[in-house]
Amino acid sequence: MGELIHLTLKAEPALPVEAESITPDNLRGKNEEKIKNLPVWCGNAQEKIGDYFEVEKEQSAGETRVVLTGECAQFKRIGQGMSFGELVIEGAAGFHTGALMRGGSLQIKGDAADWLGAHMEGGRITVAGNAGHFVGAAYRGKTQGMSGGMILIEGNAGQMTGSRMRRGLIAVKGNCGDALGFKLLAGTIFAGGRTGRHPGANMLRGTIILGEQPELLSSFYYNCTYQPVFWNMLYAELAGCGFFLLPGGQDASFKRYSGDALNGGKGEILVWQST
Amino acid sequence: MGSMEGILITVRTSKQGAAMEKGKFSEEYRREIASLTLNPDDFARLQLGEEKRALLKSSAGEVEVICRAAEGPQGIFFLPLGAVANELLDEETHGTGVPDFKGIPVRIAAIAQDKEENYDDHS
Amino acid sequence: MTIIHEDVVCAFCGCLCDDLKVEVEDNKITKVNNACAIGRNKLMHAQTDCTALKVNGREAAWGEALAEAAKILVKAKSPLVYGLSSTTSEAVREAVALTELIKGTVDNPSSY
Amino acid sequence: MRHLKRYSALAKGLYTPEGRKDRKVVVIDVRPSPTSKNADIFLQVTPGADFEIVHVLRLLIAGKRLEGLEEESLVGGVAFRQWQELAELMKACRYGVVMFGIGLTQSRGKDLNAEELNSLIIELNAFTRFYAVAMRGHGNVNGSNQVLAWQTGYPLAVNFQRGYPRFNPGEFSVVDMLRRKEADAALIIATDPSAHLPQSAVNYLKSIPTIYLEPHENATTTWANVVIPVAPAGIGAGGTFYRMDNIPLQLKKLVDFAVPSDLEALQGIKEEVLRLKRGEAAC
Amino acid sequence: MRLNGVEIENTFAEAFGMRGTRLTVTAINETWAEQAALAVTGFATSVIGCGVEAGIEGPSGKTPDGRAGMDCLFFAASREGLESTMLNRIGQAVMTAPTSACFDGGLPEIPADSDKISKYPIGSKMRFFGDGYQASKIIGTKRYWRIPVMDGEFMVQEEFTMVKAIGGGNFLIVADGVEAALKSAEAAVRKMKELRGVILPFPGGVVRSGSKVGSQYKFLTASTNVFYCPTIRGRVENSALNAANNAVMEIVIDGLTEELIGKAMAAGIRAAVQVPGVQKITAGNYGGKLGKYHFHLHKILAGGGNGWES
Amino acid sequence: MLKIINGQVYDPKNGINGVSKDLYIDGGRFVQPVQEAGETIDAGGCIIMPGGVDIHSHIAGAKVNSARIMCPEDHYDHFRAAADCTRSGVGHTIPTTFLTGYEYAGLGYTTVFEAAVPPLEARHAHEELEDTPLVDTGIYTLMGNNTMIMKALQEKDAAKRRETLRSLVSWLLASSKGYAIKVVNPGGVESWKWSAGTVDLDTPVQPFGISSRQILTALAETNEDLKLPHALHLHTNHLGDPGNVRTTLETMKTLTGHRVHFTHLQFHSYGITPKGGLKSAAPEIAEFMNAHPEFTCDAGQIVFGPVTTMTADSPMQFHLHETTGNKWGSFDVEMETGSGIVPLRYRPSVLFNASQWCIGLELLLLIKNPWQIVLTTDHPNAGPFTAYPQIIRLLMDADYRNSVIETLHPKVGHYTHLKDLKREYTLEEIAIITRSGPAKALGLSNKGHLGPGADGDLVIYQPHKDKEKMFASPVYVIKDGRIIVRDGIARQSFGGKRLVALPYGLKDLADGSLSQELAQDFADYYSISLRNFAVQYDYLPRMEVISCG
Repeated sequence: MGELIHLTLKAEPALPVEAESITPDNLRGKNEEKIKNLPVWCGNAQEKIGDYFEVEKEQSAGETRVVLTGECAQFKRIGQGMSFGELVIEGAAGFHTGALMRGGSLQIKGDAADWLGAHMEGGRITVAGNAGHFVGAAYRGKTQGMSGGMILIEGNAGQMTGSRMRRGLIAVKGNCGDALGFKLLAGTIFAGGRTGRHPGANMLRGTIILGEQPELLSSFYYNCTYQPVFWNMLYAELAGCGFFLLPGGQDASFKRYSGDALNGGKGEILVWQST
Repeated sequence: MGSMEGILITVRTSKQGAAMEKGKFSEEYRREIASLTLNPDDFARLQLGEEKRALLKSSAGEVEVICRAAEGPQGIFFLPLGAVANELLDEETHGTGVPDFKGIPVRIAAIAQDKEENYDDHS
Repeated sequence: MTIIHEDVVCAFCGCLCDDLKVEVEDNKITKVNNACAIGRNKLMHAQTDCTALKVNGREAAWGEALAEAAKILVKAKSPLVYGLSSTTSEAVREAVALTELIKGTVDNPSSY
Repeated sequence: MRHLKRYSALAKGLYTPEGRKDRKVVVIDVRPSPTSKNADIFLQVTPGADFEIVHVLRLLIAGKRLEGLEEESLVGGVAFRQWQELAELMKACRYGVVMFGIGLTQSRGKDLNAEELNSLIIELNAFTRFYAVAMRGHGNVNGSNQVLAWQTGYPLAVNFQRGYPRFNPGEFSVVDMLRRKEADAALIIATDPSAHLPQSAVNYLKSIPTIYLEPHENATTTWANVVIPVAPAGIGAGGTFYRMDNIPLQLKKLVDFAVPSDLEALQGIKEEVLRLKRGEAAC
Repeated sequence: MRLNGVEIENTFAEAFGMRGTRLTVTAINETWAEQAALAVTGFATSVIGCGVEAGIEGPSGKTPDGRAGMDCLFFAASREGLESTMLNRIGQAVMTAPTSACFDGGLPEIPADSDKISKYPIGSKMRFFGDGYQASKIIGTKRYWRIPVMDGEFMVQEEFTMVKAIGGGNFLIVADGVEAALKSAEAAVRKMKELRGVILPFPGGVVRSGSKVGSQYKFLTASTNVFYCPTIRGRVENSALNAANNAVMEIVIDGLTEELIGKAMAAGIRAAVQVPGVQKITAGNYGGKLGKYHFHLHKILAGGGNGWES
Repeated sequence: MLKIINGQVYDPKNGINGVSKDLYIDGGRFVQPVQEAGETIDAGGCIIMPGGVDIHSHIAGAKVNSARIMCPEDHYDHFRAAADCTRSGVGHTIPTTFLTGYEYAGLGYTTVFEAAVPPLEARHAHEELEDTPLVDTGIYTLMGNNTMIMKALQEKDAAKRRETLRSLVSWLLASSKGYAIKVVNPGGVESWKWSAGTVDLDTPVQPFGISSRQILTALAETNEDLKLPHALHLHTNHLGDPGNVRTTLETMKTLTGHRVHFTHLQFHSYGITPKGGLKSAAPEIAEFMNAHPEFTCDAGQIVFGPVTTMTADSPMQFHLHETTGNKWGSFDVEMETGSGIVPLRYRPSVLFNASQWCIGLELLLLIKNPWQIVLTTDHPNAGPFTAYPQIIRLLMDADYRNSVIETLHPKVGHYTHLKDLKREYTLEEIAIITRSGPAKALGLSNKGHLGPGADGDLVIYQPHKDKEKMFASPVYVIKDGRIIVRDGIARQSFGGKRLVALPYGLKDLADGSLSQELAQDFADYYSISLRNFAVQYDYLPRMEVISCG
């Protein structure tokens, strides 16, 4: 027997609110009163979920499902560390949403701010709008960012998308900012649109797939144009999630570059060839 | 009256620093932070009036500057960091904390004579 | 009476040239040697253009300013303490202690 | 401004008795300057290419092939051949120092440009001794970093809202806090925001209660809610400053000011805050 | 009992535990997928001489890479045996085939939490052929290895699934002559091939050299099944044939589960008895001493039209 | 006036070994029993020891702070919020200053020495120590690669040379407000600045052609001439290199008869296998130490887990960066020394690390006289000081020790001897290696014991079978007669004393000066003015000057 928990935003707060208490893990099995009393932080004041949200709960089939209604751009850290269940944010989401996430599904119907899915370990995040900077990246000083799971973004993403990622998949249908996949350790990043400066700089391993030809650093060596078999699989995998990559689908050809030569050159950048 | 597009770089100048220490309301400081340095060819192309005043516009705002020519690359303009340059800066830091202080796309246009007069009226 | 300070450290920039010679006459800096133009100006003009103690635009007393400052900071949920690029580390230490006390955010111009 | 004479290009050292003659000076800048005119080599680059330039130098130092570059290809507006020469020069020198200014971190690429430069310096040390020094503008901005680091663990952008230090430039840094309107009061010490920050950030500051500790009249003193005049450090108040290379020096008070030092003003505010908090606790 | 007038002997087929696995071999088109499948399943009739028994199940429904593919099943006597033979076969017969890729075909027939299922490494061992240029890629939850080859990349899954399966299900068709016996066997094979999860490892699905345990030669552990050889019927004591029986064909079945083998045998027998000239259906066993699995012909046929539904 | 009654007292210096004894503190010091009433703590059933003394730790100054800036990842998951009387802090291996003070106090340590400070950056170290509460502190002044010292050593006339060194070292100590002479890889750091490779004892080092052996013998002699309270504090050449036992023993032979403290000796007790691998040479080193009571040492015991290595030994740090690929910071302190920083992690499954771990414990178990060896982790190089209780358990409990050996790389037994050692430390011996011994080695007559006149620092422990638990959470920690920790929580926070040595021959700390020739060198080659060099008294508001002689 599962639960369906509705959190309805009363009014957008003027200052950001840190709400890492909002995860299916944490709300499961609690009654409305208990949920309302869970702590959130607004600036230096410890407050409660109930100060910002109406809480309604009903029994349902399936896993725990938490639905937030309202523009939550001022709410940081929602879904941080969640490990199961479903968390749906009907509007925008603030910083660090889904950071350190370990499992389950997190859906954002609006835009997501910076550090979406930072250090994520598992599960799936989908964003209907745009995402900010440092999607799936590593916090400063840490050498490994996202280490598993999947982040799917319908819109654009900012700078340093997937930087220092260790494992997992980030797919952005739109454009990405500078330093996409900076110091990528492994894993897969897809960007369908334009990308900013020096994608893949200092990458060690892993794959960056681009829909448009970028200007590459001279530490990326052109190899050949071909149809990688794994692309078909990736395409099918994401199509299975309702996320369709480039037109032309599975039959796409790519230019393959190896790099970054400064870090062993084991990584690859694949650039889609439209014809 | 000429106009052109270019890249703005905000800088710190020793003259600005010295003037600043005399007071930020001093004429010297106020004039220095509104002084745009540009390449002599660009300078000529702008066909500036006697006061050498021009309007500088970025996506964030627009300001009046006083132009002076100096050796340097074409299409790149230099303006000391201060209250004038600040009007042209966007707050976006791309998550780094640092706004784009350098390399801002701008459009510069010489200020027409009548506008200069208006300016004088106001000041 | 003239006092000559030798090996004065210039506080203007990160070079901290420490060989300045500063002459002070009746508590007024009258001469600066060895400094660069900015450093010299900083010292020569340090005692001019001083600002007044003001609360909401009008001149006020020290105690009133402190009370108003404290009131603002205690009331704030997200106070920002910022600057600290041209003051002593002793003052920075105190600023951090204050920030901790009011549970605020502290930053300096090196973030941009 | 006395950097060249006292510390770098011209200074005579134990191992460089001839000063300038014993050194090779290379200037990389977007336009000529008095410094570049006195350099042995001046490379006039196009703005915003810092990362690519350093990356190319790293590849050259590492002896890697550079895709698509020939002698006359331009990298950052300068012929590749010249970068090759520079790389050789750096590798062959006995002791090298890169002095970089905020131009590096305020241009496109920002902190990554500095990270890339660090990588270059580290890699050069496989061949010779090489260091990088960040040229710090304000007198004690390094001291501010140092104190924050030993008290909070982080040099800047530190948030205490949860009772302990947290760090995240881009989130807790001043421009971002103001841009996203995340501060509801400000205390500004020894810095003029009106001279440094984007105008819209200044405009937001104007909309929240602001306390300002500053010796001199400036644009900010005209609007701050509380203006506390203070004695300028190193002139009217003594204390410690950290040079850009981490050498701390004690500054002496030279003249008396009728106003307190920053330290005293902050102590005063802290006492008052404590009194208010105790009052709160008593209620 | 009798089926279509043919006697079904009241006996059982004796089968053994084996390890089974399924590959999905894909390529740019059906031709090359089939070429790869033929090669990888080639010369794999009996564990006795080949180390593995294999067969092509047929075209894959949906392949991981969306290309044309063939599913193949392999059965070996032990975990180690299967692992080493698969490594050899995929390396020599799939990787070498133009445009091919090789995936774990999965075992949907077995509940995922069954303790009969285990994983074994393939890609993680084959990757070394890439001489340091290999790369892995995780898609979904699975890891694949990409080995550079002359036409692009050979992609092979890191781990494959194996199951404790069954080999040696069988039945024998006793007929009045070679023609009837073969026709009958062909009919059975056609029917049985419609089923997934089982293979008939012998040529065309039929074996004419049935064997028995032991030999009069010390160096041989198995020898021809003298009891069913018509040409020496007169000389062999206890021959299983009578004077009217002139030819026997055997169909051997390996399958992922007992149920699948039973089903396949029933379907095969029902088809076999339709051919005129078939005199008897029987099965091979060793008195129940050697194999763990016993498929009683009457029992598997008793389930009505479909055989194994009882 | 504070009275602690009924405790079982371990005060090795005064020959008290587990005897029930009442203690009296007045005016911050232990006093003779008195009648007058005051606060009384009943320590019945508990064990009492003097406050701990850390003889070698890196807790303050330029390189520690640079490491804090370099490694924010060290801090994120280790934090402490501000409380009524305590400041907040972060950091695991490189905690912030306040946290450093609270954590030391929490373990019952009341005195800590920062082990490597270049004179030019001494002001920084003192500023940080001002923010390190609840512990008395001091700094060691780096001299082993100082250009002026090397120049002074060029003097051919032995008497003149000796005199120049006396005044130069006095001046360096007094200027930096240091407590002891610290030598790190003598000559090696300067050599590295020239990209000239590693140095052995007799390698002439640029620019003056002076060798490590010359630097060492001269400074050991000067140390005695100045009657400094502590021995020459020495980090020998070739730290961390397999086979360095040759250099260490040669250094020991060279300095035989002098008072020398060999620091983090574990890193210097390495034999070498025919293939160039690491094996333990702890028995040889221990044998030498056992025969030379004039030497003391500290362990530098490895702790598995993350560490941040930092040392003035810049060449060694560069080597570490090259072998690990971890991030690296390096600093050149003009005219004086250098330093380097590399974060890393010691793993029990790595043979080299496992052997290092064994070698440290072997030294602790093979050096017979506990007064000659001090428990340290060379914090944060070999491990954080917060691991001291764990190491105490390893020393006191052989079964536990053997159970940990089982978890190490299986081949560690081929290269080390630890599993053959049966010795278990007694509580008295622990008291010696953690407080009384270091206090004695440091020449601190008011520290490390509970006799009348000693500083009123003591720790009350609840006995526990698990010695790690016992030493990790004292019931009371008392400093200067004030209860600073009760049940693991800091009850008050105040600054400790700064311990400074006044070299023999100086009237006061301002008395020293440079010779005219060296003053000219200073003016020519230092980037600051001589007048701005010496650390002003403002930085040591609670200074305690230890006079020598």
